[in-house]
Amino acid sequence: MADLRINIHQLHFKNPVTTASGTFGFGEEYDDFMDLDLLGGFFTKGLTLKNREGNDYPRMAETASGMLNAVGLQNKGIDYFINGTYPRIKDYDTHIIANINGSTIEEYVEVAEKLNELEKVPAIELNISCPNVKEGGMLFGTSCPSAVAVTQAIREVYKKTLIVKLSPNVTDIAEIAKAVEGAGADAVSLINTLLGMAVNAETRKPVLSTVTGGLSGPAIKPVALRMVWQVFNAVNVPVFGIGGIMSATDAIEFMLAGASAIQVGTASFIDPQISIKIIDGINQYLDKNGIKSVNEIIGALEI
Amino acid sequence: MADLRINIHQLHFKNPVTTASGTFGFGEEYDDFMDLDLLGGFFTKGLTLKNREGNDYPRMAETASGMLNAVGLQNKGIDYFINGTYPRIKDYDTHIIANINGSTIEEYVEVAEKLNELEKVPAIELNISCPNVKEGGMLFGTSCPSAVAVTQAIREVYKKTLIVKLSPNVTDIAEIAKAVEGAGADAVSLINTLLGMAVNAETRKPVLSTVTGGLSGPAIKPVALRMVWQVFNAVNVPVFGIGGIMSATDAIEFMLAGASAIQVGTASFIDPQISIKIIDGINQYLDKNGIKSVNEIIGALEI
Amino acid sequence: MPMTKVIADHEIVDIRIPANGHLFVTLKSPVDIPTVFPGNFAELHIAKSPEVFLRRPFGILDVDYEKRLISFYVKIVGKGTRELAKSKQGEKLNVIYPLGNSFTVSEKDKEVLIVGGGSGIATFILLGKSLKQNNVKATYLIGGRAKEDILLTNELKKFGQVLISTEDGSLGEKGFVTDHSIFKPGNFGFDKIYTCGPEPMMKAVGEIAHKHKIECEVSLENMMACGFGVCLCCVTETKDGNQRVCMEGPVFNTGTLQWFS
Amino acid sequence: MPMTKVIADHEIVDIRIPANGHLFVTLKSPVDIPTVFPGNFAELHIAKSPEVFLRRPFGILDVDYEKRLISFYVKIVGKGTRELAKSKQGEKLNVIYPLGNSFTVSEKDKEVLIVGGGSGIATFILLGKSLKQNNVKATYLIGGRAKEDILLTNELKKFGQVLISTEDGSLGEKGFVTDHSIFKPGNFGFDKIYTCGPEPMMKAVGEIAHKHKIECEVSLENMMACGFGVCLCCVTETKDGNQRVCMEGPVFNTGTLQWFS
Ligand SMILES: Cc1cc2nc3c(=O)[nH]c(=O)nc-3n(C[C@H](O)[C@H](O)[C@H](O)COP(=O)(O)OP(=O)(O)OC[C@H]3O[C@@H](n4cnc5c(N)ncnc54)[C@H](O)[C@@H]3O)c2cc1C
Ligand SMILES: Cc1cc2nc3c(=O)[nH]c(=O)nc-3n(C[C@H](O)[C@H](O)[C@H](O)COP(=O)(O)OP(=O)(O)OC[C@H]3O[C@@H](n4cnc5c(N)ncnc54)[C@H](O)[C@@H]3O)c2cc1C
Ligand SMILES: Cc1cc2nc3c(=O)[nH]c(=O)nc-3n(C[C@H](O)[C@H](O)[C@H](O)COP(=O)(O)O)c2cc1C
Ligand SMILES: Cc1cc2nc3c(=O)[nH]c(=O)nc-3n(C[C@H](O)[C@H](O)[C@H](O)COP(=O)(O)O)c2cc1C
Ligand code: FES
Ligand code: FES
Repeated sequence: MADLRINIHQLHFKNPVTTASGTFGFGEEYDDFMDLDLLGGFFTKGLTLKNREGNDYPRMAETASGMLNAVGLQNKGIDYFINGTYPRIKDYDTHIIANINGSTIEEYVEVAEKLNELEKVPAIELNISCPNVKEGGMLFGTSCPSAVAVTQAIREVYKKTLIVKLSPNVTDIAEIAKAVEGAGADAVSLINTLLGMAVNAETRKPVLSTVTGGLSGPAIKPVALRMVWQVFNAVNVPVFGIGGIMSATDAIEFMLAGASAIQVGTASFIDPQISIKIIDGINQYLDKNGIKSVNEIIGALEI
Repeated sequence: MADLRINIHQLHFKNPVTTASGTFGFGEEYDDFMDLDLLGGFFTKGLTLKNREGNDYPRMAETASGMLNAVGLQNKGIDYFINGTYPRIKDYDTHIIANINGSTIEEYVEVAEKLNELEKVPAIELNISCPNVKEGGMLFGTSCPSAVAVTQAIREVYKKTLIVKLSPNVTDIAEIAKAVEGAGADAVSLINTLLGMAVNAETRKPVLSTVTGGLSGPAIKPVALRMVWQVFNAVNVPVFGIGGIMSATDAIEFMLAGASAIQVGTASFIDPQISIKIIDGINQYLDKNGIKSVNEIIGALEI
Repeated sequence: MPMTKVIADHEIVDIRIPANGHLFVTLKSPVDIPTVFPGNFAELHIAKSPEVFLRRPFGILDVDYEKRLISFYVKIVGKGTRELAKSKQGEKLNVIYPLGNSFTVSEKDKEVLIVGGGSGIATFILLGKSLKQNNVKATYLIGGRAKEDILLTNELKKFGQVLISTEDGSLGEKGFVTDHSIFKPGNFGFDKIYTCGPEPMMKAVGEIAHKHKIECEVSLENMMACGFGVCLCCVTETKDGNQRVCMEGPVFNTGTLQWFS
Repeated sequence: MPMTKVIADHEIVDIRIPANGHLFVTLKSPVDIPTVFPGNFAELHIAKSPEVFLRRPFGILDVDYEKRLISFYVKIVGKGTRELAKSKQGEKLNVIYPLGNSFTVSEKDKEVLIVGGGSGIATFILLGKSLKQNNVKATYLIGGRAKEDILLTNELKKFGQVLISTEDGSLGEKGFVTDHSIFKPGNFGFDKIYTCGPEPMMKAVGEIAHKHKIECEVSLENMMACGFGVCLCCVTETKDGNQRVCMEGPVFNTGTLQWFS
């Protein structure tokens, strides 16, 4: 049994396997399938200041080795999370990280401030990369000045670990990563979904109600790996690797490319127990290769 | 039998199906498999001023529903093309479009000038989006000023149809498309490959000799469709749709999203006869739906 | 940590394609099958092609708890179902179930009508069983384009009268299900309607129930990415906002939907 | 327009997994099989999983022109070959062939040595046939880790003497093929060496040929995306620059490679 513990900023994780925002609900939905306490942590569905109904149906299109979604941050708002959801989930023995979103910097700030109070939420993930909302969302994440502005504003009010989630829909992701690092991010996570589109040739209409949506799944893994590697080489803060991870081998590839931890996303839809299998698989890989601690593989790619 | 003819700028194509640069050699390699005269046209492997040996082996990695390549524009140079290849292929009864590349604007210009002379090459595709060369290549295609500079320079010396091939590795592809349209492009083609990476967890090394490479195949289709739709809505010149087209249905989706013609790329590796099957399939679709001319589906997406 | 769902590889013990375009498949579970309620569905992993990336949801047709058998009735409509149709006895399929809510069955109802078409009738056997147990009299009305589309009627007869309508009149009454004489004034005396089938049919049936001011439960078939409540892709508009068809549904009381405002 | 290549669905008429990790598969062509030269390969489409996107290249083991049969000898090493191993008789595989260049066989040679290991020996039957036709005496030297790895020797014996070496000594001489006594001064009197197998083996064999100043042909197995010369992914460095293993190869004269500069 290898040592799977890793650190992100001042947070200790029992292992590097966490689950991605929007693919893991608020954790409790997975009680039917697994022991959540085995996870390094999980990221909540994106939270906003007020209740959001999200986009119209249809919100999903299957694509080759992936899917498009256009959920649009449906959630009941931060107060419902704090008063309704949090009490139910706070006793899981794993890190609960809140994914936060806003249309304006003020909204982001208000949500972050409220999360300061939650003892069992040791970190937030600032989502400046959601492609599925008209206002805010990805726009913050696609230019350095706006990414810096929102990160700085949150940094001023949020005391605990601040992870900034980056958009892949940019020319130079390393540049944005450096900018948010400078603005006070304790870690970065990447990638969010690639902006994509699906068309139904029979109806001659877009498949999604919003025309475009976010592409996830193994299809995007090569792009995600490349970006993790670029960002790892550009910043000093730790990186969460995300994008098409379906197996322990995938997770290891991300860690070799520089991820200190990984998030399992879409894969959980197909196998809700996959995150646990990935933990086991990483352990087996380390044992097989005589590696004592998972930390030894972080960024260990030989060029 | 529907009318499959389309026009790009002043060029008439017998149908909208062409084959993408770097996936179709110089056409003649496909003689063993099909009648090239059936194609709307084909795009040659990328040409440069001088002989290029390309990147080191390994140059390929298979990914989920796609592949990465890092060929690096291996070719024998423009003079060899003109004197060696062109005489052999000039009698195909289809459009031969030369894909051109350079490390500097001067190199691009010199190549374009030489192509003016070739009677049977009615157009060039200016590749400002190759992710696999250190100098030039994608760098020209990822910022508006450099895209404009190279397009303008070529426009000044090249008299026939000028197609500019855009990079998807940018924040706003519509902006770049508008810029090259303003600089004199007669058409745009997109997308080139997405910059990606593959890691071998066993050897702990990158799979490609160049670490990163270009992702192609069905995996990228949703991104390509989205970009074609964005560019179609932003410019007045015609668009060649490229990216993961494996079937007639895929081709029709691109045309509905705004492509006047399409390029079949990686699919030809798996089925060298696929482009002919796509022509047949488009015809069947049009007949089945009582559509007289393929022009009626260009940009016909109902939003 | 109560893991109440089955998620396991199941062996295909029987697969039949009786009528063009439909198939019945029976799977053997390696574990005891938990109680399945009428309307519950399962997520099948038909992972044979890159184009079939996600699981596919199917209503649960029948269960044999003793023999650990679970069966499905599948209409072949696209990539995944076509692949499923190529599967052979002995192959394995990974399945998650039971998912979703279920039809509500009340002893207080005397007589109910169950209207369906196509693969929508998949959950009607378990519904019939449950109604029978609760001494509710069931009448089935099954519709289709032609007689080839009308399947399962022998099985359904065990639980109630089966009326049939076909668009071309090749079996039962001619016309849409909603044209059936059962809906004529005088003929109609049901306490509740259950319906599952193509959306236009369900809406038309819902409207009839609405007019008669009786309860109507519909089972929706939205596109799903997960099937267990986490992706929020499968929503339908309700009077309480967007709700998940896979969790708050697939069965909805038409009164809560935004169908007839 | 001379379409000289076969590209067609072939039925699997026989598939066997004799030794752990290897399989033999025989396919029936729907059309006449064009002449296959020793060293030619085929591209098989094993399209069963999203991870197996591209075709896979395999040397052609044998051909029966009359019965239109073509066979392959495949080592199970990864995703695609694992899927192939699951295939059953009666299934279809799409195949393109013949591809690549071939070993050159010259009547001028008196005696040649053919050295191989693993799946590298796949092309040695057609090579043996051709040598025999040209009255060239062939000696095979087949190497492997242990006796389980040594296959096909009965077939090869039809075309020449078969020497064996295994790393663990469980069959033939103990050691690497290049340690074999055939290479001892005095024993060695060949006009040419053909070799195919793991790259380190081929390089070591090539070096011996180089030292003896005799011709050596190697068959390379680079990663291929297309297999017919258009993608430029499969290149190897030669004295004339990067050349395509699928077109200018897979067979190269070691003299043209950059192995011993
Ligand atoms: C809760 C639930 C229960 C279901 N029960 C059954 C059942 O018992 N028997 C049965 O045959 N089918 C049932 N379905 C529908 C079934 O899930 C789809 O027919 C199936 O997923 C199609 O898969 P495919 O790969 O063959 O089609 P695809 O190739 O994915 O799609 C083919 C066409 O069907 C459309 N489509 C696919 N899935 C859906 C959907 N869920 N809703 C609307 N349109 C869709 C696509 O847009 C496309 O146009 C149920 C669906 C749900 C949500
Ligand atoms: C011209 C030619 C002829 C060949 N003839 C035969 C033959 O007759 N019998 C036979 O068993 N094999 C042969 N091979 C090798 C065969 O193509 C590969 O073993 C096969 O493609 C592996 O597929 P896979 O999906 O199982 O492996 P993958 O899952 O794709 O890969 C498994 C591992 O093998 C490596 N690998 C895969 N293909 C190659 C390759 N071409 N070169 C180097 N490493 C590779 C991968 O990097 C990976 O580490 C030949 C290859 C070529 C180019
Ligand atoms: C249905 C769905 C909903 C998502 N919702 C969110 C969200 O609310 N906030 C967020 O930051 N990312 C969201 N994501 C993005 C994922 O967290 C992840 O970044 C992305 O899916 C790539 O990883 P994957 O390929 O492993 O799924 C969502 C993804 C999916 C598929
Ligand atoms: C092996 C390979 C080589 C390529 N070489 C070139 C090239 O020389 N010039 C160019 O403009 N595009 C090149 N491309 C990009 C393709 O033309 C095309 O834009 C891309 O592959 C996306 O289309 P696809 O998904 O259909 O393959 C190459 C692609 C591949 C796979
Ligand atoms: S299908 Fe994912 S929430 Fe319903
Ligand atoms: S494999 Fe494509 S050129 Fe050789």
